[in-house]
Amino acid sequence: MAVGDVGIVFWILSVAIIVSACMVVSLRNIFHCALALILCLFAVAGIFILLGAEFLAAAQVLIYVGAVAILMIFAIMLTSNLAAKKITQTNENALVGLLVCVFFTLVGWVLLKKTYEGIWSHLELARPLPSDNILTLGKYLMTQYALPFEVVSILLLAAMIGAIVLARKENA
Amino acid sequence: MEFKLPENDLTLMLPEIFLFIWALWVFTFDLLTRRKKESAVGYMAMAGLLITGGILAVTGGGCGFGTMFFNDATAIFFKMIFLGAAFMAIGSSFGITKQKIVNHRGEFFGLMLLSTVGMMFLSSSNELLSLYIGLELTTIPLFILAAFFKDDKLSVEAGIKYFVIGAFSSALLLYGLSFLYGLSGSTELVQLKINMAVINLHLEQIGLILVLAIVLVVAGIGFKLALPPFHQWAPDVYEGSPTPVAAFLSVGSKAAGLVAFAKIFVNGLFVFYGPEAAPADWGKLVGFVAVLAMVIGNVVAIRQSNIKRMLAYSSIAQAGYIMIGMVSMNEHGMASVAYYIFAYMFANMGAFAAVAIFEDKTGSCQIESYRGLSRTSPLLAISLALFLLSLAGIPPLAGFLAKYKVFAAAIAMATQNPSYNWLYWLVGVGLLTAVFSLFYYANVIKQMFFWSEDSPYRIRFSPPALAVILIGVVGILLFGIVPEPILKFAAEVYASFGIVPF
Amino acid sequence: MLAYLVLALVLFSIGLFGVLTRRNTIGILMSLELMFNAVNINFVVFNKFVATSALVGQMFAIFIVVVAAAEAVAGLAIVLLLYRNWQGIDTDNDSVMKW
Amino acid sequence: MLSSLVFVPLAGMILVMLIPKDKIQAIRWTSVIVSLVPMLVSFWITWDYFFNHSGTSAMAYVEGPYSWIPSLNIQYYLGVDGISVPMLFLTGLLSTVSLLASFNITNRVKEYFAFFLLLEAGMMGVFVALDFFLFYVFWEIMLVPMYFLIGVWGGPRKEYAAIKFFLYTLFGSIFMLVSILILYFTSEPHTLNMMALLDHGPTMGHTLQMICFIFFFIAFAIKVPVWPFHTWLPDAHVEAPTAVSVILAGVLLKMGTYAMLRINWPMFPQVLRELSFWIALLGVIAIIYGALVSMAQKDLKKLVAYSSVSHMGYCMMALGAFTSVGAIAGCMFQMVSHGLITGALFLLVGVIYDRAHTREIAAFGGLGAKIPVYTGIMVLFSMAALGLPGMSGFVAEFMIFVGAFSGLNKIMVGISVLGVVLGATYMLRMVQRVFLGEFNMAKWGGLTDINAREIIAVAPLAVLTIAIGVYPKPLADLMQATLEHLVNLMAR
Amino acid sequence: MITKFAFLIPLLPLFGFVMIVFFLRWKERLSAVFSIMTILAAWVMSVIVLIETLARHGEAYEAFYKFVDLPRFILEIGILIDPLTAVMLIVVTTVGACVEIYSVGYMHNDPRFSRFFAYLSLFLFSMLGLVVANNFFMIFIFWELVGLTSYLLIGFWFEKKSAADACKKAFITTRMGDLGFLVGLFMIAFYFGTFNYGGVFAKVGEGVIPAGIITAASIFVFCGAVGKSAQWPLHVWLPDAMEGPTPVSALIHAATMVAAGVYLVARSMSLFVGSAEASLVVAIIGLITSFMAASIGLVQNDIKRVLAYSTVSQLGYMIMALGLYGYDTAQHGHSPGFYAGTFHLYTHAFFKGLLFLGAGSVIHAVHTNDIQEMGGLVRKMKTTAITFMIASLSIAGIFPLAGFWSKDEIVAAASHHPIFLVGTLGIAFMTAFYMWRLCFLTFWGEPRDQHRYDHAHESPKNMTYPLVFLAVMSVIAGWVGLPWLHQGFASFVYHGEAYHPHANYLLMGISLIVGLSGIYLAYLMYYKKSISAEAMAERFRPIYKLLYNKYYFDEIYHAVLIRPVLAVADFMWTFDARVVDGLVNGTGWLTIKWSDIKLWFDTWIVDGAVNGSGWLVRQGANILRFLQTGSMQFYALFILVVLIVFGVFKLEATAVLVGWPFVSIIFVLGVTLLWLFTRSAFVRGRNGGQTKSEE
Repeated sequence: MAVGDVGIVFWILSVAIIVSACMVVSLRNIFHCALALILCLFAVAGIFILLGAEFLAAAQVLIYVGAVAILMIFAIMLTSNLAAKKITQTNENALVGLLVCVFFTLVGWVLLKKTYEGIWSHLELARPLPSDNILTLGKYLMTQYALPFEVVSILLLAAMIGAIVLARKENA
Repeated sequence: MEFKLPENDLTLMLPEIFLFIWALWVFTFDLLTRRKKESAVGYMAMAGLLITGGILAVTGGGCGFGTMFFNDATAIFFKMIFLGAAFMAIGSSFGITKQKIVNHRGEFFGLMLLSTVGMMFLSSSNELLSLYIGLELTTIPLFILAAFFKDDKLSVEAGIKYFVIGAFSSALLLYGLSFLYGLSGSTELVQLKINMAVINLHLEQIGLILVLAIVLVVAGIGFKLALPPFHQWAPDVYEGSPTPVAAFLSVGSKAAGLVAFAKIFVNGLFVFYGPEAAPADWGKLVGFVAVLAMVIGNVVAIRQSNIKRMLAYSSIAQAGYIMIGMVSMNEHGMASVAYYIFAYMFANMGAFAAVAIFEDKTGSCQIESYRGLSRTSPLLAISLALFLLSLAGIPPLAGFLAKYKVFAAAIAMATQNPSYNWLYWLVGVGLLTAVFSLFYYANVIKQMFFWSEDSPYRIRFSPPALAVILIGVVGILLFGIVPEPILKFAAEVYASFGIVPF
Repeated sequence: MLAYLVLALVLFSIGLFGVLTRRNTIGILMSLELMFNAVNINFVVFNKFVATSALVGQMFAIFIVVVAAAEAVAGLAIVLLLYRNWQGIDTDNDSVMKW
Repeated sequence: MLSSLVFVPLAGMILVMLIPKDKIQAIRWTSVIVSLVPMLVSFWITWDYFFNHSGTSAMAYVEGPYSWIPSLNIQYYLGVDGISVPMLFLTGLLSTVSLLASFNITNRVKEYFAFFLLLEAGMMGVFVALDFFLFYVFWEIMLVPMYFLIGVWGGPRKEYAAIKFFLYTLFGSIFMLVSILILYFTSEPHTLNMMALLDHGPTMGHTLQMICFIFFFIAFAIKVPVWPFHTWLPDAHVEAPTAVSVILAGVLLKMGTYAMLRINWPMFPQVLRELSFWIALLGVIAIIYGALVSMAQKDLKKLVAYSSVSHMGYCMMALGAFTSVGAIAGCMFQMVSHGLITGALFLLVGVIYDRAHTREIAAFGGLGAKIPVYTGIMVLFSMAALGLPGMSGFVAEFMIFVGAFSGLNKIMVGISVLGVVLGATYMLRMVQRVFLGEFNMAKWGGLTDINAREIIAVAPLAVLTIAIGVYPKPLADLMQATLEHLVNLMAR
Repeated sequence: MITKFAFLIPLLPLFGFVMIVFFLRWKERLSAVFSIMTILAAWVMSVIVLIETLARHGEAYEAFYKFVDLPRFILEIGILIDPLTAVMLIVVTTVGACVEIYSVGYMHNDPRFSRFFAYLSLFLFSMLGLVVANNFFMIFIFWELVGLTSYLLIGFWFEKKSAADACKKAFITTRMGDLGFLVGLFMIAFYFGTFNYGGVFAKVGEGVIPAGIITAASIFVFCGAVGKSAQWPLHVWLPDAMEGPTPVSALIHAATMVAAGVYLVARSMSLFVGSAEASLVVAIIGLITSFMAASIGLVQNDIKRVLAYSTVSQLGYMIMALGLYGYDTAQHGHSPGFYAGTFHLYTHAFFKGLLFLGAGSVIHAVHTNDIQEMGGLVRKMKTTAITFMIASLSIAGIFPLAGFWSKDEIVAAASHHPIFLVGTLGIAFMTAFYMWRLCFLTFWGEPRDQHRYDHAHESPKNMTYPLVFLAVMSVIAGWVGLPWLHQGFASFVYHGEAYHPHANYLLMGISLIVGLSGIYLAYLMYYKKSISAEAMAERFRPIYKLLYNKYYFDEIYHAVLIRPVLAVADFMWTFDARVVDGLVNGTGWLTIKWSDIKLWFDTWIVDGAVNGSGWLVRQGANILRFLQTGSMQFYALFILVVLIVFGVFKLEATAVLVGWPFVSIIFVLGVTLLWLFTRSAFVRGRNGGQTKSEE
C-alpha cells in the first residue's frame, strides 16, 4: 500500500478531517457542528495543497469557509433556538445508517484496493503538475471551460433569484 | 499545453442564449409592470419558448463549443421536448399564477425558463463537467419551484424533500463520475470511452471500482428519472409541488435525466453493456431497475386516491418502459426512447395540465372529485381520457406506438442475439404491467364518464390552458397516426450516438 | 494515492451517515457539503495521479465547489421556509406525505 | 371500397358528435343512415365477391400496400377473401340492426351512438386489415368504445363488467403484440405484411414458433372465448345494453376465430399439428361445460351468454380438425350462424327486458299465450340455437361434426355430440319456463307483444338463419377456394 | 312423369304452412281449408307416384342437387322414389288427410285453431321430406324437423304444465337417440365417404368396410330409430306425448312419425344386413320394447296411454321383424321379416290412426281420458264405437282384417327363433287383451260416470267420416298382402330379392287363436265380470304395481340421469363463478391488495405499534407500502442500501467477493430488523404529541 510516501502532513490532515467530519455529523449543538465543518473544510483545503491544487485550496477556503459555512451559521441563527438542543440530533436511522455506512466503506475499500492494484498502480505517474497551475486554470476558464463557466454563472443567478424569492417575507 | 478557445460557433447556441436573455427579460418585465400584469408574463414566457423553438429550427446542428456544446440530432430532438414541456407547463400554470403566486410570477416563469436552459445545455453536452452543470442548472430552479407555494406546508415539504434527495443523489452521481474520470483520465465521453477500452485491453481487466461507479451513476440519474428504487421522492414531491411544476418534473426533468443517462451509458459506457463485460455490465442492472419501475409504478398507482400521486406512480412506470428501450442497444433502442419520451410528453403534460385546470377550479386532486365530469365539462373529460389512454398505450394514440417501438426494440435485440434473451422478460413484465396500468387509468375515466349525475364543477378553460390541452390532444392523435416524421427524427437520434465528435 | 482515495471514501461515508441521520435540516446540508468535499478530493487525486496532462480534475472540483455553494444557497432558502411553516427544521416534521 | 367500411363510420362518429345533444332523433337516424353505408357496401362486396372472386383464394378489393409508417415497415394494406367477406357481411348487418335496436337508449344518446360507430369502424377494420400492425390497431380500437358502452349504459354491475372486459382482452392482446414483434424480427426481410408472412411460412426455431403460436392463441382464445378464458363473457354480455350484447356475441367473438384462421393456424402449421388435439379438447370442454353451465342459469341473458361459450366451442373443435375443409367451413358457418342466432337471441331478450324490466327466467311463465309473435320468434331462434335442421346452426354443427370426426379423435367427437342434447335441454328448459305453462295474468297482464321496429331488427337475422339453413351452398361456394387454400397452408 | 315432381309432395304442405303463418293466420276457416287442400293435393300426387312406381316395376327414381359443395366435402339433398317410399307416401298423406279433416271438428273453438293447422302442415312437410329423402344427411334433417313439429304439437296446449313438460321431454329424449344417429352419420361420412343410400349400400355390398365398423355404424343409426320410434330404453316420451291434441297423437305418435324409426331401419336394411350382431341387437330391442310396452298396456286406465303403449309395442314388433330379417339374411337365411315389418308399418298406420281418432272422438264426447269413468258409450256414439272395435279387431289380429295379415307375417318371421316366437305370441295375446279391455270398458257395460255419460254425444260428421274411411282401410288395407296374391305387397316392397310369401296355415291358426283368446279373457274380465280384475290385481300385486308404474322408468331416469345432470350443471356454474372466474378476479384482487399493503402498514405502524403485538409477523407482507414512509432520509437510506446490494451482487457475479452475498444478506436482514426496532421505538416515543394523519 502506497501510504508511506504521503508523509506526516497527510496523516495529520486526515485525522483532522475525519475527526471534524465526525463531529459535524454527531454533535448535538448544531452551531458546534458548523464550527467543526469549517475546521474540516480547512483541512480539506490542506489536502488540496498537498495534491498540488493551490488554487482549489484557495477557492475552498474562500467559497466554502468564507461563504457557505458563514451562510449556514446565519441560517442556524435564523432558524433554531440555540438554547433548545436537549434532544438527540440523530434520528431513528442512526444505528442502521452507521452500519450501512461502515459497510459501504468496507466494500468501497476493497474495491479501491483491487482497482488500485489492477489499474491505478500501473498508471500512477505522479508526474508533477504544471507548476503554474493557477495560471493554467485561469486560462482554462477563459478557453475550454468558458462555457461551463458561463453556465455556472447562470446557475448561480438562478439560485440567487430563487433564494431571494423564497426567503423574502411577503407583506400580506 | 495549448490554450485556445474551442471552435465556438455561437450561433448554434443562439436558442439557449436567447432563452436565457428572455428569462432575464421575463424577470424584468414582471418588475417593470410592478407585478400587475396577471397573464402577460405568462404569455411572454410562452412566446419566448416559441421563439426559441423557431430559432432552434433555424440554427440546425453542428459543433458549437467542442464537446461541451454539440448540437446533434439528440440535442435538437430533446430540446424540442424540453421546450414543449416547458411550454405546456407554463400554459397550464396560468391558474395558479392568477390565484396563488401573485407576487412572483416573473420568477416562477423565469426559473422555469432557466431550468429549460439547463436542460438544453445538458442535452448538447458530451462532456461530464458540462453535463453535470447542465443537470444542476436544471435541478436547482426546480428545487425552488417545488417549494414555490411559500405558505403551503405541502409545497415546502416537497421542496425540501426534492432538495435533499436531489443533492444527495447528485453527490452520489459525482462520486461515481469521479471514478469514471479516475479510470479513464478524461471527462469527454468519447475520449473516456476510448481510454477505458484501451486501458482494459492493455491491462486485461476492468477496474472493479467501475462497478461502484456504475451503480452510483445509475442511482444519481435514476433519481432524476424517478426509477425505483430511487423513486420514493417522486409521489411526495409531485403531490406537494404546484401541479405545473410536477408536470414539468415528470416530463422535462425526466427527459433531461434520460439524456444524461443515454450520454453516459449508451455513449460513454457503451463497451460495458454486454454480458462479456461482467461484472460491470450495466444492461441487466438497468433492466432490473426497469422491471422494478414498471412493477412498482403500476402496482402502487392502482390504489392512489390523489390523481397527482397516481400520475407520479404512472410516470415512474413510464420511466420503466423507457428504460426497456434504453437497454436495447440496437438501432431501435435509442430511437424508441426518443419517440417514447416525445409521445409521453404530450400525454403526460396534457394529463397534468388537465389536472391543473381542474385543481384551479376545485382545489381538489382527489380522483373521486372527477365524478361525473364528462357531463359538465366534456372537453376536459374527453381530453384527459385520451391522455390517460395514450399513457396506457391504446392505439391509435401515440402512447401505443411508443410502447410498440420500445418492445420492438427489445424483441429485435433478443431475437438477434441469444445472450440477450433476458430482454424477453423485460418485455413480458412490461406488457403485463401495461395491462395493470389500464386499471388505474380506467378508474379515472370511469369516474368521469360512468356516472350519470352531473359533476358539481363546470370547468372553463383559459386560452393558454385550452391551447395546452389541444396541443396535447393533437399531439397524441397526430403522432400516433402520422408518426413518420418523428420516427425519422428518432432514427437520427440513434444515429447521432454513433457519430460522436472528437 | 490509495490513502487519499480511502480518505475520500471515509469522508464520503461520514457525510452519508450525516445525511441519513441528522434531524436538523441544516445538519443534513452540512453533511452534504462533506460528501461534495470527498468528491473533490477524489477528482484532485485522480488529476494528480492518473490524468496529469490537463487540469480537468481540478477544474471539475472548482465547479463542484461553486455548484455546491449554489445548492447550499437554494437549500438554505428552503430551510428558512420550512422554519417559517413548521416553526422548526427537524426532519421529523416533514413527513406529512405518506401514503 | 374497403377503406370506406372503416372510414365512413368514423366520419359518422364525428358527424354525430357535431349534432347538438338534445336532437335525439337526429342523432339516432344519422347514425343509422351512416351505418347503412358500410352495410350496403358489405352487401355489395359479398355479392360481387361471390360472382367475381370466389373462384380463387387471392385477396380481392386489395388496397395497398401503401406505406404508412415506413420506418417501421408498417403498411396500410386492406383486402378480403372468402373468410372475411362473410364476417364483413355479418358486421355490416349486425351493426345496423343493433343501432336500430338502440333506440330505446335515452340516456346520453349522442355519446352512445358516437361510440357505437367507432366500434363499427374498429370491427370492420379487423376483418379487412392485412397488415399486422393495422390489424392490431383495429383490434385494440374496439376495446375503448366497448368499455364505454358497457360501462356507461350497462346494468347494475357495469363497472366491474366493463373493466373486466377491457383488462381481460387487453391482457390477451399483449400476447399477440409479442408474437407479432417476434414474427416481424424473425422474418427476412422484416415485414408485418400478413400475406408475405403467410407465404414465407415460419422462419424461426421450433420453440419460438411454439411460443408465438401459444401467445397468438391466448390472445384470440380470450376473444373467442375458449374455455377457461371465458369468464369475462357472461359478465360483459349480461351487463351490456342489448345492442352491445348483440355486437359482442355477433361480431366480437368471431374476431377470435377469424384471427385464428387468418393468422394463427396457417402461420404455424407444425405447431398446429402438435397442439391440435389439445385445442380441440378445449373446444369439447367448452361445448359440454358451456351447455351445462347454461343449464344452471337463472338469468335469460346469462343463459344466452353461456350458450355462446358452448357454441364457440364447436368452432374450436372444428379448428382443431384443421385438416378437413368441411370442419373449417363448418367453423365459418358456425361463426356466421352464431352471430345471427345469438345476436337475435340477445335482441329478443332485450325486447322482453324493456317491457318486463327483469330477465329472471323464474319470474316468467306462460308468456306464449300473451305475446304469441314474440314467443314464435323466440322459439324459432331457440330451435336455431339448439341446432335444428333447416336453420344455419344445424348446417354448421353438422359440418363441424363430420369434419371433426374425420380429423380428430373419434371418441372425443362422440363426447362432444352430447352438446347437441345438452343444447336442446337448456334451450327447451328456458322456453318451457318462460313461454309455456300457466300465464300469470296479474303480473304480466300488461305485457305487449314485440313491435314493428323490433321485428324489423330481428327479421333479417331470421331470414338469413333460415336461408343459410335451407340453402347453404352459396355461402359454401363463397368460401371454398379460400378454405382450400387455407387448409393447404395449414397442412404444410 | 309426375314422379319427377315428387319433390312437390313435401313442399305442398310447406306452402300451406307458410301461407297460414304469414297470410291466413287470422282466417281460421280458410287456414283449415287451405291446409287440407294442400295435403289432398299431395295425396293425389302420392297416388300417382305410386301408380307410376308400380308401372316402373319398382324401379327407383332418384334426383338430387348439392347442398354444400366444398372440396372433399359435399352434402346433397335429393329425392328417391322407390316402392318403400311410394307406400310410405300413401300412408302419410292418407292418414294426414284424414287427421286434418277430423281436426276441423275436433279443434273447433280452439283459440289457436289456425296455428294447429299450420303445425300439422309443417309436420306433414317434414314427414314427407323424411320419406322422400335420398340420403342419410337429408333424412336426418327431416328427422329433426319432425321432432320439432312433434314438440310444437305436444306442447300445443302449453298452458297445461303437463303438456309443457311432455313436449320438452319428447324432444330431449328423442334427441338422445339422435345423438347416436349423428355419430352413426359421422361414421358413415368418414368410412363410406358419402351419405347417399345407394353409395353407402354399395360400399357395404363391396365388402370393403370392416365388419366392426358396419356393426357400430348400424347400431348408432339404430339409436336414432330407438329414440324416434320410442323403443326401449327411450320409450318414456311417447306415453307423455299424449298430452298433445288427440289428432296429433293419431297422426304423429301413432301412424307416421314414430314409424319413421321403423322406416329408417327398413331403409338402411342393407346396412344391417351387413352385420348379424347389429341386426340381433335390433331384434332384441324390438322384442323387449314390444313385450314391455304390451305388459304396461294391460293395466293402464288412460285411454290414450293404453293406445300409446300399444303403439310402442307394435313398433317394437316391426323393429323386431326387421331385425330378424337382417339377422337371418346376414346368416344367409331367408326371412319374411322385411316384408312383415314394412307391411305391418303400413297396416298399423291405418288402424292405429283410427284407434286414436276414435279415442279422440270419445274424449271429445266425455271430456276425460280415464276409461274407468266411461262405459256403455256404444249406445251414444255408434259410429265411433263400431269403427273403434273394427280397429281393435284389426290390431288383435283377427281374420281377415288388415292386422291379421301383417301380424301373421311377423309371427312367421319369428318362427325360426323359438324365444322370439314365444315372445311374439305372448305379445299378440296381450295386445288382444288390452285392446279389448279398452273396448269393453269404454263402450260396453254400464256407464260408470252418469254425468259424463249424459253429456256424451256422437261427434260431428267431419270427424266420423275419417273414422269410417280409416275403418274401411283397416279392413281392406291388408288385402294387398294376401299370401295367395302373386303380385302382392311383398313383391313390390322388398329388400334384396323379391319375397314370395306362402300361406302357413298352422301359424295363421295359432296367431288367430292367441288373438281370440286374448279377446275372450278381456270379455270374461270386463264384460261378463266372471273373473274379477281387482282380484287379479290384488293377487299379483307386485307385478301389477310394477306394470302400473311402467316399470318405474321415469323415476329411474329422473334419479339416474336428470337430477345428476342438473346437479352437475349447478356445480359447474358454481365452479365457473368461484374457481375459473375466481382465478381471474383473484389476480386482480392480489394486485390491488399488494398495492394496499403499504397504506395498511402505515396506519398500522402508527396505531398498531403502540398496541405492539405480533407486528413482526405482519412486516414481511407489508414491505412495499411500508417503504413509502414520507421520510426523505429514509428514502436516502433506502437508496443506499439498494445500491450496496446491487453492487455486491454484481461483483459476486465474477466471484470478486467470495461469500459476500451471504454477508450482505445477513447484513440487509439485520439492518431491516434494526430499522424496525428503532423506528417503532421512535414512533412510540413521539406518538403522544402530534397527530398527522391526512389520509
